[in-house]
Amino acid sequence: MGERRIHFRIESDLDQVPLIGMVANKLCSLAGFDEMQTYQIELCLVEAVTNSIEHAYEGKPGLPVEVDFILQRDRFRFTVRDYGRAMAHDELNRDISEIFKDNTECAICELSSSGRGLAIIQAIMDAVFYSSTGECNVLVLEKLLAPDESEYCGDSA
Amino acid sequence: MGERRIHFRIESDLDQVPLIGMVANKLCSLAGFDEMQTYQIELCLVEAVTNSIEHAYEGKPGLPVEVDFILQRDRFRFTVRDYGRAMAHDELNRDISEIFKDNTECAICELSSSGRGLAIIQAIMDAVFYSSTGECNVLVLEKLLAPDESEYCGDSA
Amino acid sequence: MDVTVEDKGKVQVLSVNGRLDSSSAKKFKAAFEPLAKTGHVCFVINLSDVEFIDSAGLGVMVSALRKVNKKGGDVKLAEPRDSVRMLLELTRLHQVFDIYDGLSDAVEAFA
Amino acid sequence: MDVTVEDKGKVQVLSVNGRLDSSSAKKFKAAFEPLAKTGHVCFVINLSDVEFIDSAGLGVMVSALRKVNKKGGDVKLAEPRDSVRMLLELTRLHQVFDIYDGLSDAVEAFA
Ligand SMILES: Nc1ncnc2c1ncn2[C@@H]1O[C@H](COP(=O)(O)OP(=O)(O)O)[C@@H](O)[C@H]1O
Ligand SMILES: Nc1ncnc2c1ncn2[C@@H]1O[C@H](COP(=O)(O)OP(=O)(O)O)[C@@H](O)[C@H]1O
Repeated sequence: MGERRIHFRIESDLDQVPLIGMVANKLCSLAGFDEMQTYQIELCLVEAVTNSIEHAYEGKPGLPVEVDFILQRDRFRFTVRDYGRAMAHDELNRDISEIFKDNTECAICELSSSGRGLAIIQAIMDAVFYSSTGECNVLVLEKLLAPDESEYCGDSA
Repeated sequence: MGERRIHFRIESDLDQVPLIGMVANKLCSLAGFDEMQTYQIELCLVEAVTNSIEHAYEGKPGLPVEVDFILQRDRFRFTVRDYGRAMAHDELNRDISEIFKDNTECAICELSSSGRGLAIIQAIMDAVFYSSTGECNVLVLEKLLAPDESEYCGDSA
Repeated sequence: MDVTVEDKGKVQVLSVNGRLDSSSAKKFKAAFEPLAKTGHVCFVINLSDVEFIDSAGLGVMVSALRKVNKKGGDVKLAEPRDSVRMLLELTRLHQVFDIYDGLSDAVEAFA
Repeated sequence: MDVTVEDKGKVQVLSVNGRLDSSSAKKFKAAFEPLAKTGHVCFVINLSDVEFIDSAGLGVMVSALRKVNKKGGDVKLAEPRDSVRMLLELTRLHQVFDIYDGLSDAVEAFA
Protein backbone atom coordinates (compact mmCIF):
# COMPACT_ATOMS: atom_id res chain seq x y z
CA MET A 1 0.00 0.00 0.00
CA GLY A 2 1.04 3.64 -0.51
CA GLU A 3 1.96 6.26 2.02
CA ARG A 4 -0.18 7.09 4.99
CA ARG A 5 -0.49 10.70 5.96
CA ILE A 6 -2.26 12.55 8.70
CA HIS A 7 -2.36 16.28 9.17
CA PHE A 8 -2.76 18.05 12.52
CA ARG A 9 -3.11 21.59 13.64
CA ILE A 10 -2.77 22.94 17.15
CA GLU A 11 -2.71 26.47 18.47
CA SER A 12 0.53 27.98 19.69
CA ASP A 13 0.10 27.16 23.36
CA LEU A 14 2.62 25.09 25.28
CA ASP A 15 -0.23 23.25 27.00
CA GLN A 16 -1.18 21.72 23.63
CA VAL A 17 2.27 20.27 23.03
CA PRO A 18 1.92 17.14 25.21
CA LEU A 19 -1.22 16.20 23.26
CA ILE A 20 0.52 16.24 19.91
CA GLY A 21 3.53 14.52 21.45
CA MET A 22 1.37 11.68 22.69
CA VAL A 23 -0.31 11.37 19.32
CA ALA A 24 3.12 11.13 17.68
CA ASN A 25 4.05 8.49 20.20
CA LYS A 26 0.99 6.44 19.27
CA LEU A 27 1.67 6.77 15.54
CA CYS A 28 5.30 5.72 15.98
CA SER A 29 4.43 2.62 17.91
CA LEU A 30 1.87 1.75 15.23
CA ALA A 31 4.59 2.25 12.64
CA GLY A 32 6.63 -0.43 14.36
CA PHE A 33 9.24 1.68 16.10
CA ASP A 34 10.38 0.27 19.41
CA GLU A 35 9.87 2.10 22.70
CA MET A 36 13.18 3.96 22.62
CA GLN A 37 12.85 5.08 19.00
CA THR A 38 9.28 6.12 19.69
CA TYR A 39 10.42 8.28 22.58
CA GLN A 40 13.16 9.79 20.44
CA ILE A 41 10.80 10.74 17.64
CA GLU A 42 8.19 12.12 20.06
CA LEU A 43 10.99 14.14 21.66
CA CYS A 44 12.07 15.63 18.31
CA LEU A 45 8.49 16.54 17.46
CA VAL A 46 8.02 18.17 20.86
CA GLU A 47 11.25 20.13 20.46
CA ALA A 48 10.25 21.31 16.99
CA VAL A 49 6.71 22.34 17.95
CA THR A 50 7.96 24.04 21.12
CA ASN A 51 10.46 26.02 19.02
CA SER A 52 7.72 27.19 16.65
CA ILE A 53 5.68 28.41 19.63
CA GLU A 54 8.53 29.96 21.60
CA HIS A 55 10.70 31.34 18.80
CA ALA A 56 8.72 31.69 15.58
CA TYR A 57 5.67 33.04 17.44
CA GLU A 58 7.65 34.42 20.42
CA GLY A 59 5.15 32.82 22.78
CA LYS A 60 2.06 34.49 21.30
CA PRO A 61 -0.95 32.18 21.75
CA GLY A 62 -3.68 31.24 19.28
CA LEU A 63 -1.51 30.95 16.16
CA PRO A 64 -1.42 27.81 14.03
CA VAL A 65 1.27 25.14 14.21
CA GLU A 66 0.69 22.40 11.66
CA VAL A 67 2.17 18.94 11.74
CA ASP A 68 2.03 16.33 8.99
CA PHE A 69 2.92 12.74 9.72
CA ILE A 70 3.79 10.77 6.65
CA LEU A 71 4.51 7.09 6.85
CA GLN A 72 6.18 5.77 3.75
CA ARG A 73 7.42 2.30 2.98
CA ASP A 74 10.97 3.03 4.13
CA ARG A 75 10.70 6.12 6.31
CA PHE A 76 8.65 8.10 8.77
CA ARG A 77 8.62 11.78 7.97
CA PHE A 78 7.06 14.65 9.79
CA THR A 79 6.88 18.30 9.02
CA VAL A 80 6.25 21.18 11.42
CA ARG A 81 4.94 24.36 9.83
CA ASP A 82 4.48 27.79 11.36
CA TYR A 83 3.72 31.26 10.01
CA GLY A 84 5.98 33.24 12.29
CA ARG A 85 9.51 34.58 12.36
CA ALA A 86 11.93 32.36 10.44
CA MET A 87 14.91 30.68 12.04
CA ALA A 88 18.30 32.18 11.30
CA HIS A 89 19.99 30.39 8.43
CA ASP A 90 22.89 29.01 10.44
CA GLU A 91 21.01 27.64 13.46
CA LEU A 92 20.87 24.21 11.85
CA ASN A 93 24.54 24.29 10.91
CA ARG A 94 25.91 24.65 14.41
CA ASP A 95 28.36 22.02 15.55
CA ILE A 96 26.48 19.51 17.70
CA SER A 97 29.65 18.32 19.38
CA GLU A 98 30.17 21.87 20.62
CA ILE A 99 26.73 21.92 22.26
CA PHE A 100 27.09 18.41 23.70
CA LYS A 101 30.69 18.88 24.69
CA ASP A 102 32.31 16.93 27.46
CA ASN A 103 31.31 18.56 30.70
CA THR A 104 33.80 18.58 33.50
CA GLU A 105 32.83 19.13 37.14
CA CYS A 106 34.30 22.60 37.36
CA ALA A 107 32.21 23.92 34.45
CA ILE A 108 28.80 23.48 36.09
CA CYS A 109 28.38 27.22 36.56
CA GLU A 110 28.84 27.65 32.81
CA LEU A 111 26.24 25.08 31.79
CA SER A 112 23.37 26.52 29.84
CA SER A 113 19.81 25.68 30.76
CA SER A 114 18.69 26.02 27.14
CA GLY A 115 19.91 25.70 23.57
CA ARG A 116 19.80 21.90 23.27
CA GLY A 117 16.62 21.43 21.21
CA LEU A 118 17.95 21.63 17.67
CA ALA A 119 21.06 19.65 18.53
CA ILE A 120 18.88 16.86 19.97
CA ILE A 121 16.85 16.84 16.76
CA GLN A 122 19.98 16.65 14.63
CA ALA A 123 21.50 13.90 16.73
CA ILE A 124 18.37 11.74 16.57
CA MET A 125 16.81 12.20 13.15
CA ASP A 126 18.27 10.77 9.95
CA ALA A 127 17.48 13.89 7.94
CA VAL A 128 16.57 17.46 8.87
CA PHE A 129 15.60 20.21 6.40
CA TYR A 130 14.30 23.71 7.04
CA SER A 131 12.79 26.03 4.53
CA SER A 132 11.18 29.40 4.81
CA THR A 133 9.20 31.19 2.13
CA GLY A 134 8.67 34.42 3.96
CA GLU A 135 5.06 33.41 4.52
CA CYS A 136 5.60 30.09 6.19
CA ASN A 137 8.41 28.04 7.69
CA VAL A 138 8.68 24.30 7.45
CA LEU A 139 10.96 21.95 9.34
CA VAL A 140 11.07 18.47 7.80
CA LEU A 141 12.35 15.57 9.89
CA GLU A 142 12.89 12.02 8.71
CA LYS A 143 13.65 8.74 10.39
CA LEU A 144 14.38 5.68 8.28
CA LEU A 145 12.63 2.44 9.09
CA ALA A 146 14.60 -0.74 9.48
CA PRO A 147 13.68 -3.14 6.62
CA ASP A 148 11.54 -5.46 8.78
CA GLU A 149 9.71 -2.51 10.27
CA SER A 150 8.80 -1.16 6.84
CA GLU A 151 7.41 -4.59 6.03
CA TYR A 152 5.25 -4.35 9.14
CA CYS A 153 4.05 -0.92 8.09
CA GLY A 154 2.98 -2.26 4.74
CA ASP A 155 0.10 -4.08 6.43
CA SER A 156 -2.96 -1.89 6.46
CA ALA A 157 -4.50 -3.05 9.74
CA MET B 1 -7.24 25.41 32.25
CA GLY B 2 -9.33 26.08 29.15
CA GLU B 3 -10.33 23.77 26.35
CA ARG B 4 -7.85 21.66 24.49
CA ARG B 5 -8.34 21.29 20.79
CA ILE B 6 -6.58 19.42 18.05
CA HIS B 7 -7.41 19.46 14.38
CA PHE B 8 -6.73 16.60 11.96
CA ARG B 9 -7.12 16.06 8.28
CA ILE B 10 -6.97 12.80 6.39
CA GLU B 11 -7.70 11.98 2.78
CA SER B 12 -10.86 10.09 1.87
CA ASP B 13 -9.36 6.62 1.84
CA LEU B 14 -10.67 3.82 4.05
CA ASP B 15 -7.11 2.74 4.79
CA GLN B 16 -6.60 6.03 6.67
CA VAL B 17 -9.54 5.46 8.99
CA PRO B 18 -7.84 3.09 11.46
CA LEU B 19 -5.12 5.69 11.99
CA ILE B 20 -7.52 8.41 13.02
CA GLY B 21 -9.49 5.89 15.06
CA MET B 22 -6.42 4.96 17.02
CA VAL B 23 -5.55 8.60 17.58
CA ALA B 24 -9.07 9.18 18.93
CA ASN B 25 -8.61 6.18 21.18
CA LYS B 26 -5.42 7.67 22.59
CA LEU B 27 -7.01 11.07 23.17
CA CYS B 28 -9.99 9.50 24.94
CA SER B 29 -7.89 7.51 27.31
CA LEU B 30 -5.88 10.68 28.06
CA ALA B 31 -9.18 12.46 28.72
CA GLY B 32 -9.92 9.91 31.42
CA PHE B 33 -12.53 7.79 29.68
CA ASP B 34 -12.41 4.14 30.65
CA GLU B 35 -11.66 1.38 28.14
CA MET B 36 -15.28 0.78 27.17
CA GLN B 37 -16.13 4.47 26.72
CA THR B 38 -12.92 4.93 24.76
CA TYR B 39 -13.91 2.11 22.41
CA GLN B 40 -17.38 3.60 22.02
CA ILE B 41 -16.10 7.04 21.10
CA GLU B 42 -13.49 5.62 18.72
CA LEU B 43 -16.29 3.58 17.14
CA CYS B 44 -18.48 6.65 16.61
CA LEU B 45 -15.62 8.57 15.07
CA VAL B 46 -14.80 5.68 12.75
CA GLU B 47 -18.48 5.40 11.71
CA ALA B 48 -18.68 9.12 11.04
CA VAL B 49 -15.45 9.33 9.04
CA THR B 50 -16.33 6.17 7.08
CA ASN B 51 -19.70 7.72 6.20
CA SER B 52 -18.03 10.88 4.90
CA ILE B 53 -15.78 8.77 2.68
CA GLU B 54 -18.40 6.29 1.49
CA HIS B 55 -21.46 8.53 1.25
CA ALA B 56 -20.47 12.19 1.07
CA TYR B 57 -17.57 11.44 -1.30
CA GLU B 58 -19.08 8.24 -2.72
CA GLY B 59 -15.77 6.47 -2.28
CA LYS B 60 -13.70 8.96 -4.28
CA PRO B 61 -10.16 9.08 -2.87
CA GLY B 62 -7.93 12.06 -2.13
CA LEU B 63 -10.61 14.40 -0.76
CA PRO B 64 -10.33 16.02 2.68
CA VAL B 65 -12.04 14.76 5.81
CA GLU B 66 -11.34 17.00 8.78
CA VAL B 67 -11.75 16.08 12.40
CA ASP B 68 -11.54 18.40 15.40
CA PHE B 69 -11.20 17.01 18.89
CA ILE B 70 -12.19 19.45 21.58
CA LEU B 71 -11.80 18.60 25.21
CA GLN B 72 -13.71 20.91 27.47
CA ARG B 73 -14.09 20.86 31.21
CA ASP B 74 -17.33 18.86 31.13
CA ARG B 75 -17.42 17.26 27.69
CA PHE B 76 -15.47 15.74 24.85
CA ARG B 77 -16.65 16.96 21.48
CA PHE B 78 -15.55 16.03 18.02
CA THR B 79 -16.59 17.27 14.66
CA VAL B 80 -16.24 15.53 11.31
CA ARG B 81 -16.26 17.80 8.27
CA ASP B 82 -16.43 16.91 4.60
CA TYR B 83 -16.99 18.85 1.38
CA GLY B 84 -19.13 16.29 -0.43
CA ARG B 85 -22.77 15.40 -0.90
CA ALA B 86 -24.86 16.28 2.15
CA MET B 87 -26.78 13.70 4.15
CA ALA B 88 -30.55 13.66 3.64
CA HIS B 89 -32.29 15.71 6.31
CA ASP B 90 -34.14 12.80 7.91
CA GLU B 91 -31.31 10.27 8.21
CA LEU B 92 -30.58 11.41 11.76
CA ASN B 93 -34.25 11.30 12.71
CA ARG B 94 -34.82 7.63 12.02
CA ASP B 95 -36.10 5.53 14.87
CA ILE B 96 -33.15 3.69 16.39
CA SER B 97 -35.39 1.06 17.95
CA GLU B 98 -36.55 0.17 14.46
CA ILE B 99 -32.96 -0.40 13.30
CA PHE B 100 -31.99 -2.33 16.43
CA LYS B 101 -35.27 -4.22 16.67
CA ASP B 102 -35.56 -7.56 18.35
CA ASN B 103 -34.30 -10.15 15.93
CA THR B 104 -35.99 -13.50 15.91
CA GLU B 105 -34.34 -16.60 14.46
CA CYS B 106 -36.61 -16.80 11.45
CA ALA B 107 -35.74 -13.30 10.29
CA ILE B 108 -32.06 -13.96 9.59
CA CYS B 109 -32.58 -13.82 5.86
CA GLU B 110 -34.01 -10.35 6.27
CA LEU B 111 -31.13 -8.96 8.32
CA SER B 112 -29.33 -6.13 6.64
CA SER B 113 -25.56 -6.13 6.46
CA SER B 114 -25.47 -2.32 6.58
CA GLY B 115 -27.37 0.69 7.86
CA ARG B 116 -26.27 0.55 11.49
CA GLY B 117 -23.66 3.33 11.59
CA LEU B 118 -25.78 6.37 12.41
CA ALA B 119 -27.92 4.43 14.86
CA ILE B 120 -24.79 3.32 16.73
CA ILE B 121 -23.64 6.94 16.89
CA GLN B 122 -27.01 8.06 18.22
CA ALA B 123 -27.17 5.30 20.79
CA ILE B 124 -23.70 6.05 22.14
CA MET B 125 -23.17 9.80 22.00
CA ASP B 126 -24.90 12.27 24.31
CA ALA B 127 -25.51 14.79 21.56
CA VAL B 128 -25.43 14.60 17.76
CA PHE B 129 -25.86 17.58 15.39
CA TYR B 130 -25.47 17.78 11.64
CA SER B 131 -25.31 20.88 9.56
CA SER B 132 -24.69 21.46 5.91
CA THR B 133 -23.97 24.81 4.27
CA GLY B 134 -23.93 23.60 0.69
CA GLU B 135 -20.17 23.93 0.69
CA CYS B 136 -19.33 21.79 3.67
CA ASN B 137 -21.03 19.34 5.99
CA VAL B 138 -20.30 19.01 9.67
CA LEU B 139 -21.32 16.28 12.08
CA VAL B 140 -20.83 17.28 15.71
CA LEU B 141 -20.72 14.58 18.37
CA GLU B 142 -20.52 15.10 22.11
CA LYS B 143 -19.93 12.89 25.08
CA LEU B 144 -20.24 14.31 28.58
CA LEU B 145 -17.54 13.60 31.11
CA ALA B 146 -18.40 12.31 34.54
CA PRO B 147 -17.52 14.96 37.17
CA ASP B 148 -14.38 13.21 38.42
CA GLU B 149 -13.20 12.67 34.86
CA SER B 150 -13.49 16.36 34.07
CA GLU B 151 -11.43 17.06 37.15
CA TYR B 152 -8.76 14.72 35.82
CA CYS B 153 -8.82 16.53 32.48
CA GLY B 154 -8.16 19.81 34.18
CA ASP B 155 -4.60 18.73 34.84
CA SER B 156 -2.34 19.86 32.06
CA ALA B 157 0.09 16.97 32.09
CA MET C 1 -6.05 -7.41 10.25
CA ASP C 2 -5.52 -11.04 9.29
CA VAL C 3 -7.79 -14.03 9.04
CA THR C 4 -6.48 -17.53 9.59
CA VAL C 5 -8.61 -20.55 8.76
CA GLU C 6 -8.53 -23.82 10.64
CA ASP C 7 -10.33 -26.83 9.28
CA LYS C 8 -11.92 -28.73 12.17
CA GLY C 9 -13.65 -31.26 9.91
CA LYS C 10 -17.29 -30.21 9.75
CA VAL C 11 -16.50 -26.82 11.28
CA GLN C 12 -14.32 -24.07 9.84
CA VAL C 13 -12.78 -21.73 12.40
CA LEU C 14 -11.95 -18.23 11.16
CA SER C 15 -9.64 -16.45 13.59
CA VAL C 16 -9.54 -12.73 13.04
CA ASN C 17 -7.07 -10.35 14.66
CA GLY C 18 -6.71 -6.58 14.89
CA ARG C 19 -9.40 -4.36 13.43
CA LEU C 20 -12.48 -5.67 11.63
CA ASP C 21 -13.78 -2.55 9.90
CA SER C 22 -14.60 -1.06 6.52
CA SER C 23 -10.95 -1.14 5.47
CA SER C 24 -10.47 -4.82 6.34
CA ALA C 25 -13.96 -6.26 5.69
CA LYS C 26 -12.92 -7.35 2.20
CA LYS C 27 -10.13 -9.47 3.67
CA PHE C 28 -12.70 -11.29 5.78
CA LYS C 29 -14.88 -11.88 2.73
CA ALA C 30 -11.88 -13.17 0.78
CA ALA C 31 -11.30 -15.80 3.47
CA PHE C 32 -14.94 -16.74 3.98
CA GLU C 33 -16.34 -16.87 0.47
CA PRO C 34 -14.18 -19.61 -1.06
CA LEU C 35 -15.05 -21.83 1.92
CA ALA C 36 -18.77 -21.15 1.56
CA LYS C 37 -18.50 -21.86 -2.17
CA THR C 38 -16.96 -25.26 -1.58
CA GLY C 39 -19.98 -26.22 0.50
CA HIS C 40 -18.97 -25.43 4.09
CA VAL C 41 -21.90 -24.23 6.19
CA CYS C 42 -20.64 -24.48 9.77
CA PHE C 43 -18.43 -21.60 10.87
CA VAL C 44 -16.98 -20.27 14.08
CA ILE C 45 -15.53 -16.77 14.08
CA ASN C 46 -12.87 -16.56 16.76
CA LEU C 47 -12.96 -12.95 17.95
CA SER C 48 -10.50 -13.26 20.82
CA ASP C 49 -7.88 -11.15 19.03
CA VAL C 50 -10.28 -8.59 17.57
CA GLU C 51 -9.47 -5.26 19.23
CA PHE C 52 -11.89 -3.16 17.29
CA ILE C 53 -15.02 -3.81 15.28
CA ASP C 54 -17.41 -1.36 13.64
CA SER C 55 -20.69 -1.59 11.73
CA ALA C 56 -18.88 -2.75 8.58
CA GLY C 57 -17.30 -5.55 10.63
CA LEU C 58 -20.73 -6.55 11.93
CA GLY C 59 -21.95 -6.35 8.34
CA VAL C 60 -19.58 -8.99 6.99
CA MET C 61 -20.46 -11.34 9.85
CA VAL C 62 -24.17 -10.83 9.18
CA SER C 63 -23.74 -11.55 5.46
CA ALA C 64 -21.81 -14.70 6.27
CA LEU C 65 -24.58 -15.82 8.60
CA ARG C 66 -27.29 -15.07 6.04
CA LYS C 67 -25.48 -17.05 3.39
CA VAL C 68 -25.03 -20.26 5.41
CA ASN C 69 -28.31 -19.98 7.30
CA LYS C 70 -30.20 -20.49 4.03
CA LYS C 71 -28.40 -23.82 3.64
CA GLY C 72 -29.10 -24.99 7.16
CA GLY C 73 -25.72 -23.92 8.51
CA ASP C 74 -24.67 -21.41 11.16
CA VAL C 75 -22.02 -18.87 12.11
CA LYS C 76 -21.19 -18.89 15.80
CA LEU C 77 -19.03 -16.33 17.55
CA ALA C 78 -16.36 -17.18 20.10
CA GLU C 79 -14.54 -15.19 22.75
CA PRO C 80 -15.54 -11.61 21.95
CA ARG C 81 -13.94 -8.97 24.17
CA ASP C 82 -16.21 -6.83 26.33
CA SER C 83 -16.26 -4.03 23.78
CA VAL C 84 -17.25 -6.33 20.92
CA ARG C 85 -19.91 -7.97 23.07
CA MET C 86 -21.27 -4.53 23.98
CA LEU C 87 -21.65 -3.70 20.29
CA LEU C 88 -23.36 -7.01 19.54
CA GLU C 89 -25.81 -6.31 22.36
CA LEU C 90 -26.37 -2.66 21.40
CA THR C 91 -27.27 -3.70 17.87
CA ARG C 92 -29.29 -6.68 19.13
CA LEU C 93 -27.20 -9.05 17.05
CA HIS C 94 -26.55 -11.13 20.16
CA GLN C 95 -30.06 -12.47 19.55
CA VAL C 96 -29.02 -13.68 16.11
CA PHE C 97 -25.54 -15.04 16.73
CA ASP C 98 -24.77 -17.78 19.23
CA ILE C 99 -21.91 -16.39 21.29
CA TYR C 100 -19.50 -18.55 23.31
CA ASP C 101 -16.94 -17.65 25.92
CA GLY C 102 -14.69 -20.51 24.84
CA LEU C 103 -13.59 -21.36 21.31
CA SER C 104 -13.87 -25.10 21.83
CA ASP C 105 -17.41 -24.71 23.22
CA ALA C 106 -18.38 -22.93 20.01
CA VAL C 107 -16.89 -25.68 17.84
CA GLU C 108 -18.46 -28.44 19.93
CA ALA C 109 -21.88 -26.80 19.73
CA PHE C 110 -22.01 -27.98 16.11
CA ALA C 111 -21.60 -31.65 17.14
CA MET D 1 2.90 16.48 35.88
CA ASP D 2 3.20 16.79 39.62
CA VAL D 3 6.09 17.29 41.99
CA THR D 4 5.98 15.98 45.53
CA VAL D 5 8.60 16.98 48.06
CA GLU D 6 9.88 14.77 50.82
CA ASP D 7 12.07 16.18 53.52
CA LYS D 8 14.77 13.63 54.43
CA GLY D 9 16.55 15.94 56.86
CA LYS D 10 19.61 17.24 55.02
CA VAL D 11 18.31 15.99 51.68
CA GLN D 12 15.16 17.12 49.85
CA VAL D 13 13.68 14.53 47.49
CA LEU D 14 11.63 15.92 44.61
CA SER D 15 9.56 13.18 42.98
CA VAL D 16 8.29 14.14 39.57
CA ASN D 17 5.71 12.21 37.58
CA GLY D 18 4.38 12.35 34.02
CA ARG D 19 5.93 14.77 31.55
CA LEU D 20 8.73 17.17 32.44
CA ASP D 21 8.67 19.56 29.49
CA SER D 22 8.21 23.20 28.53
CA SER D 23 4.60 23.19 29.68
CA SER D 24 5.38 21.76 33.12
CA ALA D 25 8.86 23.16 33.80
CA LYS D 26 7.39 26.08 35.75
CA LYS D 27 5.74 23.63 38.15
CA PHE D 28 9.13 22.11 38.86
CA LYS D 29 10.61 25.56 39.50
CA ALA D 30 7.71 26.41 41.81
CA ALA D 31 8.54 23.36 43.93
CA PHE D 32 12.31 23.78 43.85
CA GLU D 33 12.82 27.48 44.34
CA PRO D 34 11.22 28.00 47.76
CA LEU D 35 13.36 25.13 49.09
CA ALA D 36 16.55 26.59 47.62
CA LYS D 37 15.61 29.99 49.10
CA THR D 38 15.25 28.57 52.59
CA GLY D 39 18.83 27.30 52.35
CA HIS D 40 18.52 23.71 51.16
CA VAL D 41 21.40 22.68 48.92
CA CYS D 42 21.15 18.89 48.76
CA PHE D 43 18.53 17.58 46.34
CA VAL D 44 17.57 14.27 44.78
CA ILE D 45 15.23 14.31 41.80
CA ASN D 46 13.34 11.03 41.71
CA LEU D 47 12.69 10.38 38.02
CA SER D 48 11.16 6.92 38.33
CA ASP D 49 7.71 8.17 37.29
CA VAL D 50 8.88 10.55 34.58
CA GLU D 51 7.61 9.16 31.29
CA PHE D 52 8.82 11.94 29.07
CA ILE D 53 11.43 14.63 29.34
CA ASP D 54 12.59 17.17 26.77
CA SER D 55 15.26 19.87 26.57
CA ALA D 56 13.16 22.21 28.72
CA GLY D 57 12.94 19.46 31.35
CA LEU D 58 16.72 19.07 31.24
CA GLY D 59 16.95 22.85 31.46
CA VAL D 60 15.19 23.14 34.82
CA MET D 61 17.32 20.39 36.27
CA VAL D 62 20.48 22.12 35.05
CA SER D 63 19.40 25.44 36.55
CA ALA D 64 18.67 23.75 39.85
CA LEU D 65 22.11 22.17 39.81
CA ARG D 66 23.82 25.44 38.94
CA LYS D 67 22.06 27.22 41.76
CA VAL D 68 23.01 24.78 44.54
CA ASN D 69 26.45 23.92 43.14
CA LYS D 70 27.57 27.49 43.82
CA LYS D 71 26.72 26.95 47.47
CA GLY D 72 28.53 23.64 47.73
CA GLY D 73 25.39 21.53 47.26
CA ASP D 74 24.36 19.04 44.61
CA VAL D 75 21.41 17.73 42.64
CA LYS D 76 21.51 13.96 42.15
CA LEU D 77 19.19 12.02 39.89
CA ALA D 78 17.54 8.75 40.83
CA GLU D 79 15.90 5.96 38.85
CA PRO D 80 15.65 7.45 35.36
CA ARG D 81 13.94 5.25 32.79
CA ASP D 82 15.99 4.07 29.80
CA SER D 83 14.64 6.85 27.61
CA VAL D 84 15.53 9.57 30.13
CA ARG D 85 18.96 8.05 30.65
CA MET D 86 19.47 8.00 26.87
CA LEU D 87 18.74 11.73 26.70
CA LEU D 88 21.08 12.49 29.61
CA GLU D 89 23.83 10.57 27.79
CA LEU D 90 23.11 12.10 24.38
CA THR D 91 23.41 15.59 25.85
CA ARG D 92 26.44 14.55 27.97
CA LEU D 93 24.64 15.69 31.12
CA HIS D 94 25.35 12.28 32.65
CA GLN D 95 28.86 13.68 33.23
CA VAL D 96 27.40 16.50 35.28
CA PHE D 97 24.70 14.78 37.28
CA ASP D 98 25.34 11.84 39.58
CA ILE D 99 22.78 9.25 38.54
CA TYR D 100 21.62 6.40 40.78
CA ASP D 101 19.56 3.30 40.03
CA GLY D 102 18.01 3.36 43.49
CA LEU D 103 16.42 6.33 45.23
CA SER D 104 17.85 5.43 48.64
CA ASP D 105 21.35 5.15 47.16
CA ALA D 106 21.01 8.68 45.85
CA VAL D 107 19.88 10.00 49.24
CA GLU D 108 22.61 8.09 51.09
CA ALA D 109 25.28 9.43 48.75
CA PHE D 110 24.90 12.77 50.54
CA ALA D 111 25.77 11.22 53.92
N1 LIG E 1 11.13 27.21 14.76
C1 LIG E 1 12.01 28.22 15.00
N2 LIG E 1 11.74 29.47 14.53
C2 LIG E 1 12.59 30.48 14.76
N3 LIG E 1 13.74 30.35 15.44
C3 LIG E 1 14.07 29.14 15.94
C4 LIG E 1 13.22 28.02 15.73
N4 LIG E 1 13.81 26.95 16.31
C5 LIG E 1 14.95 27.38 16.85
N5 LIG E 1 15.14 28.70 16.63
C6 LIG E 1 16.31 29.52 17.06
O1 LIG E 1 17.38 28.62 17.32
C7 LIG E 1 17.81 28.74 18.69
C8 LIG E 1 18.22 27.37 19.23
O2 LIG E 1 17.08 26.54 19.40
P1 LIG E 1 17.14 25.26 20.34
O3 LIG E 1 18.38 24.51 20.05
O4 LIG E 1 15.86 24.52 20.17
O5 LIG E 1 17.27 25.82 21.81
P2 LIG E 1 16.27 26.73 22.68
O6 LIG E 1 14.93 26.59 22.09
O7 LIG E 1 16.39 26.15 24.05
O8 LIG E 1 16.83 28.13 22.58
C9 LIG E 1 16.63 29.36 19.43
O9 LIG E 1 17.05 30.07 20.58
C10 LIG E 1 16.06 30.28 18.36
O10 LIG E 1 16.75 31.49 18.30
N1 LIG F 1 -21.70 11.72 6.04
C1 LIG F 1 -22.74 11.38 5.24
N2 LIG F 1 -22.95 12.05 4.09
C2 LIG F 1 -23.95 11.71 3.28
N3 LIG F 1 -24.84 10.72 3.54
C3 LIG F 1 -24.70 10.02 4.66
C4 LIG F 1 -23.63 10.31 5.57
N4 LIG F 1 -23.75 9.46 6.61
C5 LIG F 1 -24.79 8.68 6.37
N5 LIG F 1 -25.39 9.00 5.20
C6 LIG F 1 -26.60 8.37 4.62
O1 LIG F 1 -27.28 7.71 5.68
C7 LIG F 1 -27.39 6.31 5.41
C8 LIG F 1 -27.28 5.51 6.67
O2 LIG F 1 -25.96 5.58 7.18
P1 LIG F 1 -25.43 4.49 8.21
O3 LIG F 1 -26.45 4.33 9.28
O4 LIG F 1 -24.08 4.91 8.65
O5 LIG F 1 -25.36 3.13 7.42
P2 LIG F 1 -24.50 2.69 6.16
O6 LIG F 1 -23.32 3.63 6.09
O7 LIG F 1 -24.09 1.29 6.48
O8 LIG F 1 -25.41 2.81 4.99
C9 LIG F 1 -26.32 6.01 4.40
O9 LIG F 1 -26.61 4.88 3.59
C10 LIG F 1 -26.25 7.31 3.59
O10 LIG F 1 -27.27 7.32 2.62
